Amino acid sequence: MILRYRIIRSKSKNDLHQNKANRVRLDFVRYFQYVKECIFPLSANLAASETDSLAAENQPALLSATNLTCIREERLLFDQLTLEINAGDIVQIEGPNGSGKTSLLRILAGLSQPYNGDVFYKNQLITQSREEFHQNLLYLGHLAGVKDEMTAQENLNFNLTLHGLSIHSSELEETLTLANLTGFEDSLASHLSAGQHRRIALARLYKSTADIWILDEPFTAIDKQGVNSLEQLFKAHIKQGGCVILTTHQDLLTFSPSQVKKITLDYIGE
Amino acid sequence: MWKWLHPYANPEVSYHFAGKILPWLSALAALFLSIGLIWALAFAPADYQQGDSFRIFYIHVPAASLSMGIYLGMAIAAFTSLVWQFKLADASAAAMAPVGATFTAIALITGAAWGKPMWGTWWIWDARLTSELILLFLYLGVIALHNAFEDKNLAGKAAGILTLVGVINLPIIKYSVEWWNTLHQGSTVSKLGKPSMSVDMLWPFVFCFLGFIFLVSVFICIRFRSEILARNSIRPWVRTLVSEHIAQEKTNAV
Amino acid sequence: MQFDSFSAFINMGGYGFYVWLSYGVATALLLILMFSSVTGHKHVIKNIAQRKQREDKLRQVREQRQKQDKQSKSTLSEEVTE
Amino acid sequence: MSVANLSYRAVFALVLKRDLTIAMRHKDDIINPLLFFVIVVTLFPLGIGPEAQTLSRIAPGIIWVAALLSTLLSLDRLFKSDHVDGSLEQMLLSPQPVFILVLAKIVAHWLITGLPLILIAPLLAVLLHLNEQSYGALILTLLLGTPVLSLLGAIGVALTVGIKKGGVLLSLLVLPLYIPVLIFATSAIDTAALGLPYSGQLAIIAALFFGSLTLAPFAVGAALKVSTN
Repeated sequence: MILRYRIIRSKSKNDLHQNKANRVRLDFVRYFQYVKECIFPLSANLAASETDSLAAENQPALLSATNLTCIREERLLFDQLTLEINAGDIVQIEGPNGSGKTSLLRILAGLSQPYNGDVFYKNQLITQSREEFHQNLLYLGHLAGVKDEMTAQENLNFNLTLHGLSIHSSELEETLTLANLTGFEDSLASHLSAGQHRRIALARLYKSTADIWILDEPFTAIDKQGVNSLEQLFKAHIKQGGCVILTTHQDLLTFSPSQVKKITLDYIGE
Repeated sequence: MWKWLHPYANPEVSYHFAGKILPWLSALAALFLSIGLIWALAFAPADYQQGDSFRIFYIHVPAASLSMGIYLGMAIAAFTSLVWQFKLADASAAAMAPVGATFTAIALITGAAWGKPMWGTWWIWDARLTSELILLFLYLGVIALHNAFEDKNLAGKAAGILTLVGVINLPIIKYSVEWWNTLHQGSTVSKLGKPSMSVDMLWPFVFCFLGFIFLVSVFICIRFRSEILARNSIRPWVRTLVSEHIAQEKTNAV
Repeated sequence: MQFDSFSAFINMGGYGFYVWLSYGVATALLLILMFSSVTGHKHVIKNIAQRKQREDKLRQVREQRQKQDKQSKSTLSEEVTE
Repeated sequence: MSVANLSYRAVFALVLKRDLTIAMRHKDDIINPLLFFVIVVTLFPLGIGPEAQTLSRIAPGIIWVAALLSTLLSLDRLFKSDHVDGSLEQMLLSPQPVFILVLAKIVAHWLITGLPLILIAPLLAVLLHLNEQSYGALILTLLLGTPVLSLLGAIGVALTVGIKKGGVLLSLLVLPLYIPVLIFATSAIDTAALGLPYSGQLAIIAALFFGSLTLAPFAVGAALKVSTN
């Protein structure tokens, strides 16, 4: 794992050097060829995933961004970032603290406006197709969006209904059971722990019909078992043609490294 | 239709353009103001009713109308920036706010100083003075909002929304204050009304007014330039400009 | 000239205090605005210069780190070939 | 489970119900501004003197200024807690129109703070010896005027919700915008005390109400997008 991480890092560093425009690109084909040459000269597994990603290119990318530039407090976080995320991708955004991971996720979700550049959902500007995009987007930020004054069940119900999913109370309880919140359905969120707070927010994932999941540090305060079941959930979501974009400081354990695409943000001002 | 505007939408071009017209504007402001003010103070005839106190008129009225005009300009800039995402408009709105606030303050203070000999009291809840006071509050709100945000772009957007809300409210406030004033003051007629001016009073007024307009443009140009620099601080052209500037200062110091 | 003498000019027909107060305050406020605008401009330039210095320093640190990374990478690839 | 496009009314009801539920579980948010209103009003007779004539002369002004201040005090909770725990982001990211969400929140705020104020105002009017003919005008102006306060105030809160010390700034932004309501409302009450018709002033307040009802939610939506940026 560490080995792979380093090589990808230096690869993207090379890119930074070669390309004055400083594109951190997600050029999957080139990326896989590089990895192939470096470590796995003959790997059937990789070849298969390569054709997968090639096939996906025929469809419009689920989420794409062109020339994103982000400035925060007069600091340039990234410049001319172009990326393309297809159905079936799981993308991990990494970089040191303050490198703009959260900013990138917020821009992709349409919460923040970039200084420059555009974000597209299926080749349509997200600002123009706001309603359709938001129907197909699930974003969970640092803050869970869980009200202390409401019970777990009320919170989940509100969050789902607001996003256009009507659900029966029996199903609500089922979902909360899936999220390992059995017995806490009717307790106020203020009485629950940080991890349980997070679980209430994450419970939405089990019922989500959105294609795009954007998750900012979803595993914070979640126990090992919870992380595992979340990863299973991601797998199922990807299989159904969705995509997951996330930041996390731990590596995804149940995914083989080749499945996870990485974007490294590590910009140094010119 | 807007193609001719395109080069000025570039911050670098506008920065240098503002720098180029700055000396001309300053010269014009100095010329018009010196002629206008000397004429107003020494040569214009005294008003037959108000005597020489009328000479306050030559700064009070330009300041008052400019304070409203600048707010309107700010609102137009805010509108263009919010609707067309025109970043330079933000910078110009930010440049205008303190200038407008200063002119509002001048209008208020000169109004009070004019009111004392006329009404016998420094402050009277006259409709015009009251709405000028509220205008000052609106300006201070915009400035405070600008300062409250760390990020200049966000500050510009937030202040832009507030400016637009303010500009919709301003006529309502003005109308309500006038209405309130007539209701409570009954027969007291505002004495700050414009008297019928003779020609030898009008000319110095015109000179003063034009001079103040040029002066306002000078202020806005200076502040606009610093706003552009602050908003584009990561751009290479700003970097080279700044390092040249610093180098020049060092040689000057030596 | 409306006034016979300089003292009459200062006196302004009895309204001298108010007239000169208005003109004085207006001039003072405009001077303050001018001062703040000009120093504001200089302040912005100084700030940018400072930030530039800080970023230069940061870049140096990063470049050093990158060099170290390269070294460790070459040792790593040796390990792989082994 | 089904994916359904909620009707605007359903979205409105959903958010309104949520905000009211939260308020009911946090009763001090309702009671504190109300207590503030009562205390400010009772301070005036202590400061000015108990003469009935003076008090009844200034009663409309006192009640209205106290109403402005207590609205201002309660405004902070309109978006602040939602911003702090991230549910504001989630609302902005929902496929529902921001206009409806914002309007529902403002209506909830008015029901929580404006309505109790109107209910308690006649009681305070008694303490201030308000002219008997003015009670109708007092209630009507409060009924039409306090929603305007909530609507205009929401713009200010939306602009300052992301700022750490937004409370003081809020009053600077919002109070000048409240002036027309204050002027017309107090004048309506004064006119009523003279036994004259005050429908003119009421019509103007109603115009302010409908104007801000249609325009303010848009401004609030835009401001929230800036604040959550």
